Amino acid sequence: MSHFKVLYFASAKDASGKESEEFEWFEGIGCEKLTQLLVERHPDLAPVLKTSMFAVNMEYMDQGLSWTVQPRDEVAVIPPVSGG
Amino acid sequence: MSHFKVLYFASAKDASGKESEEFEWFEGIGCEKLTQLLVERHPDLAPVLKTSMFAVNMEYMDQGLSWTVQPRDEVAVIPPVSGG
Amino acid sequence: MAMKDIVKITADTISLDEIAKSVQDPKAGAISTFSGTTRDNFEDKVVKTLAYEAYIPMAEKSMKSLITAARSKWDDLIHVAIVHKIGDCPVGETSVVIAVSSGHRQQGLEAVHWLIDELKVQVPIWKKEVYATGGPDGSDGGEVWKANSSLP
Amino acid sequence: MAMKDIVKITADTISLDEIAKSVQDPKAGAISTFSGTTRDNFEDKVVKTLAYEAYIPMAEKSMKSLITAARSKWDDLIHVAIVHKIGDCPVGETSVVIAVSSGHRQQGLEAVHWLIDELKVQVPIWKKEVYATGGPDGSDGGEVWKANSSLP
Repeated sequence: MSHFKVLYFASAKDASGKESEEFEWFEGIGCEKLTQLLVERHPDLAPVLKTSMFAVNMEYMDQGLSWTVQPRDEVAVIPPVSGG
Repeated sequence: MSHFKVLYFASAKDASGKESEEFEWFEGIGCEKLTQLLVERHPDLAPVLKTSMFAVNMEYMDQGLSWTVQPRDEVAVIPPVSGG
Repeated sequence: MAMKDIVKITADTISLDEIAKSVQDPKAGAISTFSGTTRDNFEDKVVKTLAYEAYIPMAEKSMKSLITAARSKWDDLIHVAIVHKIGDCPVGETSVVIAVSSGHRQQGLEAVHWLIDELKVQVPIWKKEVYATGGPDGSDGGEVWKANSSLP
Repeated sequence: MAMKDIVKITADTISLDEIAKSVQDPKAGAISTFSGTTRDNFEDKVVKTLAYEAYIPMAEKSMKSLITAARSKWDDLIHVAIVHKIGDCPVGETSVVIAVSSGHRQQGLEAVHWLIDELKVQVPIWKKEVYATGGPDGSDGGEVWKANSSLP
């Protein structure tokens, strides 16, 4: 069975209580479906996801475009950045 | 008898062969008269003065305005600067 | 001439001197740098320390892309270094250094300004402010993840 | 808070590290610097060394005026330092350093850029380039007083 990995940073890590975890992969996980899967598992992530971006394999995903998660992808929840 | 001092820098120092010297002061030494006095004493200064500014007591003098040297003033010949 | 693109994310103390030296070059007429340092206050609160975390491989990739983009905007850049600290960063300590050597000053100064602006918008690094407790400002401590303004 | 205006003209080697440290402050979130260094070439000639001379008291006065003017343009500046070397400055050595600490980055970066631009136009310091003889470029040595462009 295929999986994909999700990484949590900053407030997303606090809300999920984890740095990373595996999810079961299936066909057609886009932005909306991914959000739904994450909130089902971690309800506290809901407000964090409202202001976060997704990165897939270290590339930011545009929320307006259609994209889907592939097996073994590394997905990251990127809350608003504050480096510098 | 009153005097004023003239300082030479960079190409003006090379042209005059001096770092500084005294001139006899008299009434009415403005930009034009000063240029004439300097070139009389050091003909090689003529081309240098065409591109230089005067500073009097460490203030740049505007070539368009009327100003005159006062006794004991420190006048400097300032060729185009190249600090940095 | 080999041009160096230096990016590093490190838990060690970072040294402006060392990073500025890493971009020195006999062809360079200018070295421009920016250092971000931890301030002792945010609005009315006393900041005790900052802690940074990063999505390290993506942050390094993102910093490399910024350097590539800068080189396409400014052709006079020689070496470029971006170094960011993670972990604790007490007041007065340096959290980020950008250093650029260039033939002449104009492009190096512009590139440093652009690189720090873009780093703050794009690079996946996060800062948590930890506030002092019981200070004269009456704050009750606590900590908060910051967000950089998206305005320049 | 006492704000420091540091100006110095010196025959000693100048250190970016030392000057950047002199503008550190717990209220500063940013330190921006510019260093001018001697390049090994000018057009097709090989530069052996530069020599700087200054009208020292007027140059120091002029640098202080520039800092005062910068403070009136940018109110976020904390400490400002301008240090210029005189005498010989071989290839790779630093001839000038400007360092500014500020609460936030924007104003410090702008002020450093403005200060070096204005220094090059206003401050009575002169540079003589001494060229190498018998180099592969066929130059016959010699030396020349430079003039900074009045263009930005």
